[in-house]
Amino acid sequence: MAFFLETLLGGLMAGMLYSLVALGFVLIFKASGVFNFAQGAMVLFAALAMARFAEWIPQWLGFQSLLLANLIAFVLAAFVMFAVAWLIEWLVLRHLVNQEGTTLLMATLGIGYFLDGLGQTLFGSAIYKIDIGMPKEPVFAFGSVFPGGLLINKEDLYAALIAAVLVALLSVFFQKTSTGRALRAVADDHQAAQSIGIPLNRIWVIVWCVAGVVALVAGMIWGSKLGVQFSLTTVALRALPVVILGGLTSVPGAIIGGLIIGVGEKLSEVFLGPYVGGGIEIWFAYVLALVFLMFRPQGLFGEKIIDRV
Amino acid sequence: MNAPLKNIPPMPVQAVEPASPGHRRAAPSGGSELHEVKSVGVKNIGDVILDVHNISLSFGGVKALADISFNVKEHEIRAIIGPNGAGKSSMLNCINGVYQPQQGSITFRGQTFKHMNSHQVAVMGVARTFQNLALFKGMSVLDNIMSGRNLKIKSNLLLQALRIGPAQKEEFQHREAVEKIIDFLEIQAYRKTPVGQLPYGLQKRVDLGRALAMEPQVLLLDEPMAGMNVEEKQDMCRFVLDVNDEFGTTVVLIEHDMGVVMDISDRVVVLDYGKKIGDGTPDEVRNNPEVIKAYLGVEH
Amino acid sequence: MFYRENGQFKTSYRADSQIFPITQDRLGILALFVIAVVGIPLLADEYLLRAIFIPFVILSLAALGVNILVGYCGQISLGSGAFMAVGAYAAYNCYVRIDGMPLIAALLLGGFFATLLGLFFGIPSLRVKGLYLAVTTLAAQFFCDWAFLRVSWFTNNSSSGSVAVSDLSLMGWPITSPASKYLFCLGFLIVFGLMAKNLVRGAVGREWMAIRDMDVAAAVIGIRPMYAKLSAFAVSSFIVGVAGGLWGFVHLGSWEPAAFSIDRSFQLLFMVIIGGMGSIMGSFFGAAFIVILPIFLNQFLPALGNLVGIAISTAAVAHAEIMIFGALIVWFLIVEPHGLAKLWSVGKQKMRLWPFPH
Amino acid sequence: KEQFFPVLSGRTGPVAPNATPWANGHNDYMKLVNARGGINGVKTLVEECETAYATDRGVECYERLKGKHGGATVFQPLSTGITFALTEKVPADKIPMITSGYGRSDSADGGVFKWNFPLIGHYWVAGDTVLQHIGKQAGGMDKLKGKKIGVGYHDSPFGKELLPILQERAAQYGFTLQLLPIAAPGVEQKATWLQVRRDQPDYVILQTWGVMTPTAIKEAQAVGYPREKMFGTWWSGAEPDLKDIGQGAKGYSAVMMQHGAEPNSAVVKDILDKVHAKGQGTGPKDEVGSVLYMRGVLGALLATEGVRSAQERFGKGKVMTGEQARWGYENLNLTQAKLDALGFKGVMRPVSTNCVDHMGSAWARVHQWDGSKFIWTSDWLQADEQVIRPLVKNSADKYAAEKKLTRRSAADCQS
Amino acid sequence: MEKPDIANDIVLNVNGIEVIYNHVILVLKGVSLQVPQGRIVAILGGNGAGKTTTLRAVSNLLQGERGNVTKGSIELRGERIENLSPADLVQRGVVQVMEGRHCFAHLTIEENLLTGGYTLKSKAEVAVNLEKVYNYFPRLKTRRTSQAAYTSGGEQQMCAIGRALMASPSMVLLDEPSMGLAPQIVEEVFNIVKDLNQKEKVTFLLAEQNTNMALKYADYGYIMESGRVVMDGAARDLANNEDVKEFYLGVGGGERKSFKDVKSYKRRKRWLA
Ligand SMILES: Nc1ncnc2c1ncn2[C@@H]1O[C@H](COP(=O)(O)OP(=O)(O)OP(=O)(O)O)[C@@H](O)[C@H]1O
Ligand SMILES: Nc1ncnc2c1ncn2[C@@H]1O[C@H](COP(=O)(O)OP(=O)(O)OP(=O)(O)O)[C@@H](O)[C@H]1O
Ligand SMILES: CC(C)C[C@H](N)C(=O)O
Ligand SMILES: [Mg+2]
Ligand SMILES: [Mg+2]
Repeated sequence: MAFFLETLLGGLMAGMLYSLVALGFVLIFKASGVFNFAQGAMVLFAALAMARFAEWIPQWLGFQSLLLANLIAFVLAAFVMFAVAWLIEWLVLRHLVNQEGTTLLMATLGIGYFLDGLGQTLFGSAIYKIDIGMPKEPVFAFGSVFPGGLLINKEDLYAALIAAVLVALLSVFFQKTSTGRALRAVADDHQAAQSIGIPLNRIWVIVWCVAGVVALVAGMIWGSKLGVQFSLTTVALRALPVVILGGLTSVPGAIIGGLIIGVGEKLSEVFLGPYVGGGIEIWFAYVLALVFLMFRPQGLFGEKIIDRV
Repeated sequence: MNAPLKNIPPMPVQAVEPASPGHRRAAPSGGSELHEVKSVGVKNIGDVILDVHNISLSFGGVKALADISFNVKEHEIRAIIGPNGAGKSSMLNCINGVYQPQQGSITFRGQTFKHMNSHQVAVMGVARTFQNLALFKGMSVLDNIMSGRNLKIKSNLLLQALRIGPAQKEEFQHREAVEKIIDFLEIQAYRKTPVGQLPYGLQKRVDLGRALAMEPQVLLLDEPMAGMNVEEKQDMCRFVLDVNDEFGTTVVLIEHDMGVVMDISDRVVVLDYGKKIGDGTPDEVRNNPEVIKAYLGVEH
Repeated sequence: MFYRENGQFKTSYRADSQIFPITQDRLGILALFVIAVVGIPLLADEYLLRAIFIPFVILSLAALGVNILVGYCGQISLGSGAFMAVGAYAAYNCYVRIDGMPLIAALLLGGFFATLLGLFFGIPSLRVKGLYLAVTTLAAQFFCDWAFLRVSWFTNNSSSGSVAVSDLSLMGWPITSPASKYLFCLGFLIVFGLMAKNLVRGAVGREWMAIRDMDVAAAVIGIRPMYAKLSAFAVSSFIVGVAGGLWGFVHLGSWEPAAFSIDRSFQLLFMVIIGGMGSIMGSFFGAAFIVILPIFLNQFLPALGNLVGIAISTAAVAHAEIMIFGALIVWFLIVEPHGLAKLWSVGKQKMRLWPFPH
Repeated sequence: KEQFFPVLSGRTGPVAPNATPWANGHNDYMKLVNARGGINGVKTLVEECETAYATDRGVECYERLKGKHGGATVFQPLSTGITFALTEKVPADKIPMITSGYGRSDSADGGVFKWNFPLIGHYWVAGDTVLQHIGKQAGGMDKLKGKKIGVGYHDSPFGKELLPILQERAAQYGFTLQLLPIAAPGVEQKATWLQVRRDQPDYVILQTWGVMTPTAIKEAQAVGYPREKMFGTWWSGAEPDLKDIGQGAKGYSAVMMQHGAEPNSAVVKDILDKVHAKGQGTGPKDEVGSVLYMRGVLGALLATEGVRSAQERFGKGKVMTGEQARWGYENLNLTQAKLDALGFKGVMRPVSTNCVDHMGSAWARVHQWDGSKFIWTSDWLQADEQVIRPLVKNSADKYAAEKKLTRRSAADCQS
Repeated sequence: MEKPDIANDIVLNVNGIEVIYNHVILVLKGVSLQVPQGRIVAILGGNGAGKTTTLRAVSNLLQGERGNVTKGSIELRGERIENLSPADLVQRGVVQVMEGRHCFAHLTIEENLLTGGYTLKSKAEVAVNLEKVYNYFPRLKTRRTSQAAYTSGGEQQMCAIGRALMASPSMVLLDEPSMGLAPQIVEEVFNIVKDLNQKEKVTFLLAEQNTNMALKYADYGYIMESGRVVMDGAARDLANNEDVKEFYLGVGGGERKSFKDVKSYKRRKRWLA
């Protein structure tokens, strides 16, 4: 029983971490109808920037405080991400107004490659660490109820909390502001949005900036867990079923999807895996998403796919 | 592909004998020297080919169609008019099997259906154009129209891949038929242009061409003349009338241009927010006070 | 001035529906054909054949298959790698388990099994669309990755999970030299290329494209979405499966599941999009772009570095390579969002007008 | 007159942190050889090609480099996957391949694998020695009976290559194995470690590479699995894997292919003097002497010494062809004296190969992370010939049967 | 209305523009037109004449179609605007109603309209405008909570027009506003145009196929034919022109011909080449 709960908890927290990455996808999709394949690269890029700045800044300025270094590094990295967002809009997106989804998708892919290369050129390709003081050792709670206690990973818990806060903020942003509505309009029809005076360029910069910050937070947390290295980009693939399950356009969907996928894959791996040789969690996540899609082709909270003549 | 319903008697498309005298109309006066009018004389309206019975359709709270019944007779031009949002397009969608009405039935050539299945409807010889252009954007004009003939293609995948013998012959036969339609619609110059690049009016024409390529017995047209000027509307009317005359195709026409409707249709149904408020000859409808109130406004 | 169809009138539909209706194009293609079949095997050295032409030919074939599904039928697939894998492993099992199995038969059987898998994973496409469908195909991808790693029967119980074939021959003619391997693959490419072209310009192709562009309208003119989609999945996965077999048998010789990983799927999708969705020619352009460009950059950048007197480390080259690669993708998309094939045809159109600007 | 040593490097991608020091060490030693006057006067030449640890790119690199600069002397693919692919290709091209510490274990059988040289160790050696070490911890191999050992492995030919020896030993000593495959690149291992937490295996062996290793240790930490009970094989226990975890990895051990981090060895001093001091170092200075760097150095040592031994037969001071170099690798005889002279005193043990034995030495040692650096925690361990040899032979025979090869004749051994 | 002669009376001055799509398809071959302040100017012409392209050139929506203005100039109140973004133009009060509706499919009708007021600073103004639009098109009010994709063609058209009016524009480019609308709504739309024009001095440039209506309400008209302006003049004059009557109004020879009686031989009149 205790173990089942542990697995469940582990799944929930892993799910929250996926949500954090999934959120980046959702944001950009919502705002421009583009599936952003560069999300993984952005996470890596942001994390690299943060890790290296945190390492360099004390050297440049000659102080010791870890907190201060992290803070400055975070802010600097955020500015770097803003610059990236601005450049992407300026060099790429504005030239691709009104193009089909696949074209834009491919463009984000090109951007992804570019960022992968640039990030590693600027910041190096070894493993770097982000030390934001996350506790690494587990705690064992409810020792009185379960023999040996219930293992809770504090680091994951904090990460999950951060993810939850971020999602709540973004949900409000989308639901309550007129910019949120404008974003949805842009996603539906670039040209029509332009024709009524929505400044596509500005909107895109804003969204990519927000996505950049989300990537930074995701990168920071994942980086603190895993170390910052090229493989960080692959978390994007783990987040994909989450996005799809939750619905490409739904911020809360990213969370719910994350929880379902996280729990589903951990439970399957732990309880089913041993019978079939293990290593099933990846495809299980995708199959799980697929099963949901068969019932709701637009994901749990996605906007209905419009099909009308 | 060729699975027509067995119990439907094959209908010769051309020579339709007047089963009931129906009402007769004078043919266009004075055929010109350049255009041969084939069916000079009397237009023969046949039996009921399509009977829509007590159809109701609603979306959530919106009642798009409430208990609508009307029929279409063979060889006639049947117009459906009504204000915006009256449910005209929805009616066609029901006939086409795109929407499934919650109530009622549709009888087509003696067969009654609770709801239709798009593929079956097509097999039975009903073609359709769309109000919001539903062309295949990435394909050329030629391919769009050719796709209308796909139902008639018999050769299997492998034969098509090898493009030998019958497959090739078939392809060329259909191409010939399609070229006739292209000539007929006067879009020769655009044969290989992707339809997405055509101006709106021509796209409407291609849409018609695709429907014609099916050699339908019933042609459903949803605002075929929207976005055209008078001259182009005249052309379009000519196409519709020619099809109707030459091939005996039954036409169901939705149109907001009263001039067109009154001039070329045989009978008119009027819908108003899901309800039928009028049905009859153009003259009857035109003078129906309810119709005037709901739709026509001032006398046209 | 020279590239004009002026004066070339088509008097029959047969003539008009040739693949290359313009004489200059036909001559060009003929020349290309001669170069590909005679010139390259004679002139190219071993490296070019093994590292560039053979992969190029095989991946073109795979991209062709993917293009049928993605470009023509509009069903986004990120699982092409899985279909290649099934093709390769099925062919392998047929080849090693059945004595005297001819090479071509084994490869085609590989394609056949890929088709079965394709049909199976195509079923969700009847309900799930667009990017959501991509997830279905990813499920296929990860499942196959896992299955070929974990089910040792597929790898003939090889302990490492890596399998190998060697001493290929076609009716007694050994396929071991790079040139013969190249020609063998080229043969497949030409045959399947022509067949695919015939399909896409025929009735089935129109069905696929109709479903892609507007499925409701397609249904109304009598096209059955199920038949169209599944046939696209079938044809596509067959071709991709055969390409997978060739990749394993001819190009790699020995392989592990990682040879057909998600990266391969992405690579194939990029080829299709960069080359041009819905264009047979585009598959070739795309494959060329994706196969050759990185290798070219990889060799060219250090040379460039030498020229200006800086030694560039391989890491820097690798990073510069992906940066340039990414930038080029974006650049091409900006110049022509519909891919290299479209760029090519716009170029031709310009040439037709030349020397007048419009 | 230059002897060309191609380098398949992995300076990008998921394994970059680990593969980079290897290449740096390799290249630095090659420079040192040149600084010392070359191989009997023949200078070495290296050219790198980036594989990013991807098999197809590795194959492309092989094709690209094999004919360059007068022909490649020997390939070191630095990836088991690439090794498998190249094993099919090298016989035709007549280029030997050194897979020191990885690759196919059965290729130690020179009778079947004429061109493969898993010098000084393959994974079965690693597996056997790590078990011996665990046995010692348990107080004797017989104490392993009834115990459960988890194996976290890279889900690829590389990872699986370790399993046969463990299975063999498990049958012999009566312990059970819990297989824990980890999909590359291995950044998501939560479920794996939850399983470990539930089943609490007595020991866990890691056969991981790149970021997979630190992730495994961090996840172990997160579920509170004692690092003292975790043992890596030799690609899973180097500084880049552990330095960021620091104290969290304290107690983790890894079996080393003879050497460990050797900052004090003579050869390292020599490299610092003759290469780095001249500003010709390939990588950063502080990495010189680290574990993976040293493995690169060893790779280069073996590659050059094979050529030297070939020159004994085919002519001193001449550039050797691949085929000639192969003879050199097959008749390697690096005695302790020779090693000491080259500066490898204390770093490695003598190696001698012959026609049937392409490995030449099967020794290993275990080091443990103390929170900031490695310390030796075992004596020299030798893999058990009695177990390994039949395994190798069976597997090689099976390969030969599949490929319809015949074993090399005695005459062939002379050529 | 006479041809305007006072330069600063002219809001929009299109001067000899050429437009090329995709770098190869030359569509506009030197189009010039002027729109005076507070007037309604109509562009007439057959399918493919280039009306939509002209409007897109003005509102700068060409980029998304991969089109380019390669020659000539476009001035708004004396300021060159070829390089402004569409959003800048909306800021300057120029809003286009696009051909083919282009409602935001996933947004409800009301959200569509509200988005139309994106550029407005004051919430109150948005509310006022929304009320105004609902007054103009009561049908929209009843469908306000439907997603735009699920409304009828005509409803979408109303939505598109209403959305443009939400921005309190000073100049509206209308591309086929009457398309797909029921006759009395067409009348209604033109009345709205007239109304806004007279009461709020909004300038209109409209491309319309419904020549009859267009000339009835417009002050001035341009007739386009394959990328060129072939005739222009005061609306009244155009309406009385024999050619226009025959080819655009269908009343050649004095009286209206039944659509049924028109023969289909090539009657098309071409002014130029
Ligand atoms: N995006 C595009 N790419 C290429 N050609 C185009 C594009 N849009 C329009 N064209 C071409 O430009 C010409 C003029 O088109 P335009 O849409 O401006 O005509 P229009 O006068 O508005 O016609 P309609 O009354 O049918 O709407 C047509 O020949 C059309 O084929
Ligand atoms: N799929 C749907 N979901 C929800 N409501 C719908 C749907 N289809 C149609 N409606 C509603 O049903 C009503 C009838 O629509 P329909 O398209 O049939 O009108 P119409 O008579 O064709 O109008 P128009 O002349 O404007 O084209 C409209 O109010 C429309 O909003
Ligand atoms: C350095 C590498 C040779 C180790 C790697 N994990 C492999 O065996 O494939
Ligand atoms: Mg309608
Ligand atoms: Mg237009």
